[in-house]
Amino acid sequence: MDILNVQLQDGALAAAFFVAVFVPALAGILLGMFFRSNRVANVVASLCIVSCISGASTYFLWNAGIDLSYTLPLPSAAGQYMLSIDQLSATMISFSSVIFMLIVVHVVKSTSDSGCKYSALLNTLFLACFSCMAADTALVLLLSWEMVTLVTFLLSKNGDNEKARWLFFVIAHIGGMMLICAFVYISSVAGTQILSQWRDLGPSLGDMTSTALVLMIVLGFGSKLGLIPFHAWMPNLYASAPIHTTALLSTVCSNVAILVLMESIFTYIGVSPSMSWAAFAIIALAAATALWGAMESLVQKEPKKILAYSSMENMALVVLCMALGAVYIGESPVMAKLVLIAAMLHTMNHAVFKSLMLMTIDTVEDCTGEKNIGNMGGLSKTLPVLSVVAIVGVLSMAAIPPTNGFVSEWLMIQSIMGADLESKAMSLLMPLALAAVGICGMMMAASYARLYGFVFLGRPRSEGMKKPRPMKKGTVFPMAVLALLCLAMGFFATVFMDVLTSGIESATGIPSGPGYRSVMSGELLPLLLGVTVTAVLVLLLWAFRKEKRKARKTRTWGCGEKLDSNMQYSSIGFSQPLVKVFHPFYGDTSVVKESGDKDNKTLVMEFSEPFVKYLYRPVAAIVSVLSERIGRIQTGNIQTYFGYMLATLVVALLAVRLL
Amino acid sequence: MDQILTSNLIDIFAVCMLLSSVLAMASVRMRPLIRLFILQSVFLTAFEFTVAYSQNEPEIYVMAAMTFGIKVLLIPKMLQYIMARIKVDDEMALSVGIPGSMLLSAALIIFSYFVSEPLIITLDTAERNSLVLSFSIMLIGMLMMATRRKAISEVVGLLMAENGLFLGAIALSNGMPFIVELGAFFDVLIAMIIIGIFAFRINKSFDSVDTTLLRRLKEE
Amino acid sequence: MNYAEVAIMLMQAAALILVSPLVAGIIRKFKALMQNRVGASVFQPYRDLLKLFRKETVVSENASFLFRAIPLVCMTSMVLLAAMTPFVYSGVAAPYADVIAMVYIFTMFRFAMVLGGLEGGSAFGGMGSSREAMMSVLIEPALLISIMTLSAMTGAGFDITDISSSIIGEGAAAISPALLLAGTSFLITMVAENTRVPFDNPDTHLELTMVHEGMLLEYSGKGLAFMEMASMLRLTIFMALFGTLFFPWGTAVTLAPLELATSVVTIAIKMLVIAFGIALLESTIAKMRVFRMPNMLTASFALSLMAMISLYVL
Amino acid sequence: MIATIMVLVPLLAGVLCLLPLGTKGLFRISIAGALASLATVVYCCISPITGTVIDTSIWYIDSLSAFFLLISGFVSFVTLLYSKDYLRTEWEEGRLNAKEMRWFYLTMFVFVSTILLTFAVRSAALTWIGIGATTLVSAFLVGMYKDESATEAAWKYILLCSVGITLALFGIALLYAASSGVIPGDGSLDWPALVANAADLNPVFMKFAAIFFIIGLGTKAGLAPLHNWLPDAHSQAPSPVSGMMSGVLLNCAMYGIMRFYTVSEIVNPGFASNVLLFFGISSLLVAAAFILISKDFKRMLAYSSVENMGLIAIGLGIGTPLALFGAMFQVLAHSICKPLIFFCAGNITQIYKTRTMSLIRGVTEKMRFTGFATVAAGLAIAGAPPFPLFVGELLIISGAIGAGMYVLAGLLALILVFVFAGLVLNIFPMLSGTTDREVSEPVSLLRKGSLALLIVAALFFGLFMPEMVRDVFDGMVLILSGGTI
Repeated sequence: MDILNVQLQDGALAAAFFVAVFVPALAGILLGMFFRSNRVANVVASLCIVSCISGASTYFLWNAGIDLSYTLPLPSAAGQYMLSIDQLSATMISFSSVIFMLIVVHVVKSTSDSGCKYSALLNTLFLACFSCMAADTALVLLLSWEMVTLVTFLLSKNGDNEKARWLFFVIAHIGGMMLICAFVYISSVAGTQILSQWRDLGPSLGDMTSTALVLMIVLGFGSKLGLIPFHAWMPNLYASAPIHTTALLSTVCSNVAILVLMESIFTYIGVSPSMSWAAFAIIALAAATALWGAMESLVQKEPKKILAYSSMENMALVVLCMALGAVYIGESPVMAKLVLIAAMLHTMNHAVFKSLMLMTIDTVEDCTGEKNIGNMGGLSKTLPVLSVVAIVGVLSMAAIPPTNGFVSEWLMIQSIMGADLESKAMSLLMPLALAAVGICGMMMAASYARLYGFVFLGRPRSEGMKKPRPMKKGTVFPMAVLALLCLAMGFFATVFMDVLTSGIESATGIPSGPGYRSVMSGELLPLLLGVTVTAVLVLLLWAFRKEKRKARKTRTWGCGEKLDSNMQYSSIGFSQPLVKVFHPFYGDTSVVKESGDKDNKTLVMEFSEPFVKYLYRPVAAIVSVLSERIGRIQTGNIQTYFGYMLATLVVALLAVRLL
Repeated sequence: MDQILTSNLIDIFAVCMLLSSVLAMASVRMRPLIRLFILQSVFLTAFEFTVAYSQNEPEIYVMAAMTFGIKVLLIPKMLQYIMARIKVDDEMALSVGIPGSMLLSAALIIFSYFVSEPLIITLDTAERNSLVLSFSIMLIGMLMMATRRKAISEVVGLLMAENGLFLGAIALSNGMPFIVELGAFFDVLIAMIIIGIFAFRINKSFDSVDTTLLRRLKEE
Repeated sequence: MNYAEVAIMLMQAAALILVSPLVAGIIRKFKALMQNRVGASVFQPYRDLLKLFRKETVVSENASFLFRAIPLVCMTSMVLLAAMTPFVYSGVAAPYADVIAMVYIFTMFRFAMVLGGLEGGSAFGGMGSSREAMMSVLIEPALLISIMTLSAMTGAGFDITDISSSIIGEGAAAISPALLLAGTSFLITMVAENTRVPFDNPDTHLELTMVHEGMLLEYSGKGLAFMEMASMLRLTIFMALFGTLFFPWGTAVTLAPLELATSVVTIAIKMLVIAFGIALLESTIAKMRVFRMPNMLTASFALSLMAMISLYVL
Repeated sequence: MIATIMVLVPLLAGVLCLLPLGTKGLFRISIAGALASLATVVYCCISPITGTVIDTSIWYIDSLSAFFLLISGFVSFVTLLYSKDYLRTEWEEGRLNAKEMRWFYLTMFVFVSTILLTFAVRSAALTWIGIGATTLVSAFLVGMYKDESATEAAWKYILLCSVGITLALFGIALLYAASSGVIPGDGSLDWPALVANAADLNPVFMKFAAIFFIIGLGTKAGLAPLHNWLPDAHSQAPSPVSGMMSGVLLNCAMYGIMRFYTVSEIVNPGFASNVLLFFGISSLLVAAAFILISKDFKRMLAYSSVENMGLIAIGLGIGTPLALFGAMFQVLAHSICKPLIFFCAGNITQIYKTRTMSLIRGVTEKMRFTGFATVAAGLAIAGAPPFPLFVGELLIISGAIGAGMYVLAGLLALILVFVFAGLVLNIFPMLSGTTDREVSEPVSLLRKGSLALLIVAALFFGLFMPEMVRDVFDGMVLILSGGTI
């Protein structure tokens, strides 16, 4: 590597890298805007893949010791355009670029008529995410964060889903406004706009304000990650938006949000013991979000909505770990480092298995035309390849040992329990956090079992399921790669943990002690566990392989009855016991619907989304009543307008005279 | 005529102007309204004439002549021509009854005394106490626009407010620089012409000049 | 990772696998005696398993590729767990001593069973899986927290060997409220996890009551044998865990032959006592209604949570 | 001398329009006139923008007035480009006859010249006369369509603004009274002279002058409780006119307030800014409410102009250099984005023949380019990132935070979110969905060119601010805070 440094001056290589990232995407955008044919759409998408590949090489370039920073000569009205990449953002950038690339490959392969506009917007989204992660001035961070929201809004156009898109855009903008106020305040106190110069501004900001700022930043990013008050947009948008937008939104955009959230809390503001009550508040909020997400995902009728609530739950767990990190950093920094590693690793794992599952569900809907999980089922016989890929995704989501989901959940529990804190109140936190993670983990496992069981197993419940269209050739490739990635990250998790450890050490300033290994109490390495599980499985398979007679195929046992398709258990039936257990939270009502002739009635369980009912609707009602009342001042009669002018003049003169 | 007489005359003319605008508020018909406006403009000209004489400022003479020419002769002629063409009925629709507008005018006069009190202390021109009167004439003019429903009465309200303004300008600093006065006059004149044109249009499309009919543009 | 310990670990795994059908037989024998009937011989489970191994596998037409994999996955997870549980000798080879991994392997077993239930597409399998999912949401956290209480109590991190050896080391002082609460919660979880009487009747095939049996309904031949063996093994592992973690006195801490002998005797007595307890429970209490179960399970979850909180509060 | 040419060229073009040429000749003259006036404005403003002030007889052009002149020149040029095809369609569909079109171009060119006059003159009185003249001329433009609602809108526009102008005149009388003792001769109302020896003007007079001046010109600038004429005038006027009015006419009144603000801040600091803050916040509140409930497309855009003027008033009200920079950038951003959205609205309402938003659906499907332009324009006025209004709002909020007014910054952020939600809620449903009307895209290249030109300008200023432009803004902030270059 040193030959490289000698010949090419550092700056030139960095500039070459940034050109490799930005130029193909920009070319793609221009092409996409002016042409409309499908061929051009593929060209634009491949340009996007080129910039994703150069994005993926970020970590290796960083490792080679090249200082990746660049300042655009042309400044903007509100500051400079500066990019610089440190180790943690390099890891996240290259990882997210790989995920982005796989999703774009799926776009090219699956949708035939996606059109140039869509691919052009994909390029813009990649650039926005890249510059958000690599931002070095508050302006670039805020601008690219809002651009990510804007492009996701434009990308989510699918038929007439205006309401869902609007709700997403407004909530994300509320979050954006919070971030603007927070970062503008910090840059006014820090005196400089350059983010890399912001180091532990907590003391200079003062205790109260730094806590308030941390809360604002968490809620600002929370609007995109789906923390409790802001999660109302997720299920509708996930269900109605095109699948690749949802995949990008839940994976790449969440990676961006988590990375910048981590850097803002731990690097820019720095955590001080005075922030403990704020950390408690965030832990409570994250735990509530995780529990709510887990509970809601059990009763959803559309697979995409199940995945929406699962994203919400996973991201809530990550925010929970970060808040725990903030609590631990005071007493046991080593354990705080492990919690943060667990959080970042879980974000990366979540990106992998969520995009895999979203692609699978999209292929299911594409091939069978069915949207409701109630009439799905039996796909494993008709689409075996898809169900193999799906089972890997489901296993890693449900945190079953050999896969990557297990590794990050295992790390999380270790770090939650590991810290030895003096103050009793704080250590009370650990059992509660453990209980939350435990319950959410198991509920999500039940929900994923329901998802897989009622989509792939059992008998087909509708015509579309019996004879699905064959999968488009080539769409399996990105899914297979993601499945392998799930398993690889399960087996070789230590590689990723090493990279993340040094990244977090540099970002959070925790003294760089020995690697993560000393931090983890047990020596059980994920690799060892994975290998043992597979070894025992293969051993058993081999030991009992010889079959005396060929297996006989018969009908499923139905006590002699000939079972037809709707004598199976239904998906809502599966979660009905759990709904009965958690009834007070669900607020579910069972409604008897008469359809057509008198005698056949159907019992339908309806779930009210309490946040929408008790929070969003009253706010909307108040706003419309208020604006109705203000609306009355425009009466249309010119006399009243003169009256307003006279009144204003009189009031103003009075004010001058008295003040 | 020595100093005391001129200052008394100035105050008398200013008070008469206020009186005429209060009477205008009390009038019920359109024709007397215009006659009162002419009366007020005459008093304004006389006021300017005496000020010009006492301060022997040549410019104010020209201003007096122009006020007389435009405000006493030309604009009333125009208003009557419009009234004749539109054949508007003489009834003046009041949205606030006579007693109500009287009370409001009195309140406005007291209010302008209270408000302009700091101004008067610092003023040094002879006609400073007519500043209060100019304030009240302006406010009453605006009150008329706010409470009368007929388009013509609104225009007259505006003109009376402008008379108050010119009175104020002279009271403040013996009149503004000449080109400003000139500009103001022309501005008033053109405004009247354009308002007249649009009054014709309103009458043609609504076949009445009652502005309450102009109610279509509002937030449903 | 010294090889003596690995050898001991494999021997213990083999011992556990061989002993588990015997334990099941003994429980059935106790129940028979309590209901004053003679009952099948203690070794009857062995004969059943051998018979199943020889029988022909019948596969439903809706079954997918998972049908063959699930029995194997269940058996693998239980064999792995058998290796990781201290049975006679409390030391488990270093890398495999992780407690949290054990809990997650339990989840792996249960996840496979639930998917297996949904496989055939029959109402019984669906009902079994749905009830199993409901129960697992409440059992799993209780199990996790009770074991975590031990690791927090002894401060030994997540290494199972350290936990049992430090409790043995503390002797009588270890009997603290935390240990008692965690122990009771663990017992309730054991009975619930292995679907014994108050939660589900293992001996009957009456459709409405089956939770565990419902999921096995579709399997036959070698698959059914694996799953039956895995369930029996699970019960024995739970007993071994209780014996060596919550009531560890008597388990061998070093590899001295005398200690190993005494620990064999003590673990045998402990398992007999637990077996008798289960048999007593099954013949005296009737099966609980399905929707009364959550109260019992939340009680166990609350117990384990209080156990851990008591550690910090007292 | 060059300034007089600048003002006279549009007048000349207006007169030329009266020649009895056919409509083709009329259009050709209008484009030529637009080019000529743009060229003269640019030529005249080159030197003052870089700092050397033009200080001849009645003209006084420093970087602040040059900035406004350039904006008005550019916007009127684009408007004239756009209105060529707009009028041709109106003429073909019989809503305007040839005579009215000729009359339209005459009043438009006179309108442009009065605006240029207002920015370029030295004395406050002449600025007042210029503003009065723009009102009278634009009244005809508002009342162009002879139907009832256009007449009503023009009637209200004239009357309310004449009252405003009268109050402003009294403000000038008070200003003159305050400055006549201090500054001898007839230069006593010149802005530079006023700023030079503002210190010893009489503070009591200046307070009253501020009240009358800000209320008078506030009516013209559309600041709340006095804004009632604005939605009617902008919704009834033809779209090029409403684009021109909200893009440039409101700037005239704001320019008058800014000049007065500079003088008043020196005499009694903090008084005028508090008044402006009050008006700014009330405009934001009123505009946010109306945007949420309005059903008519152009009325909603008019209320968004009220909101932007409120923001500029708040920027002035805060008073710190950063806030002033934010206010001036907001002026530039608003003057580019507002005409853009009005022209898109013009295309849509002209083709769909309705202004009610709920009846308009499927714009991107039927009119591809206008759909794309409306997406860009909608995002621009809502304040979404790549466009300048986002940066303007960012600067004003940071100005508020920098000046320690955290409650104000919080309030601003909250109201801007509601405005954002209202605009997106109303505009984007129109673009998606399908419609069964047989609607076709206006094909004229000039119309598309003008829209594209505005989008490129908006994107450029949204993302970049070259050093040279930054110096212009710094010069203006210096002028506004009382210094002279």
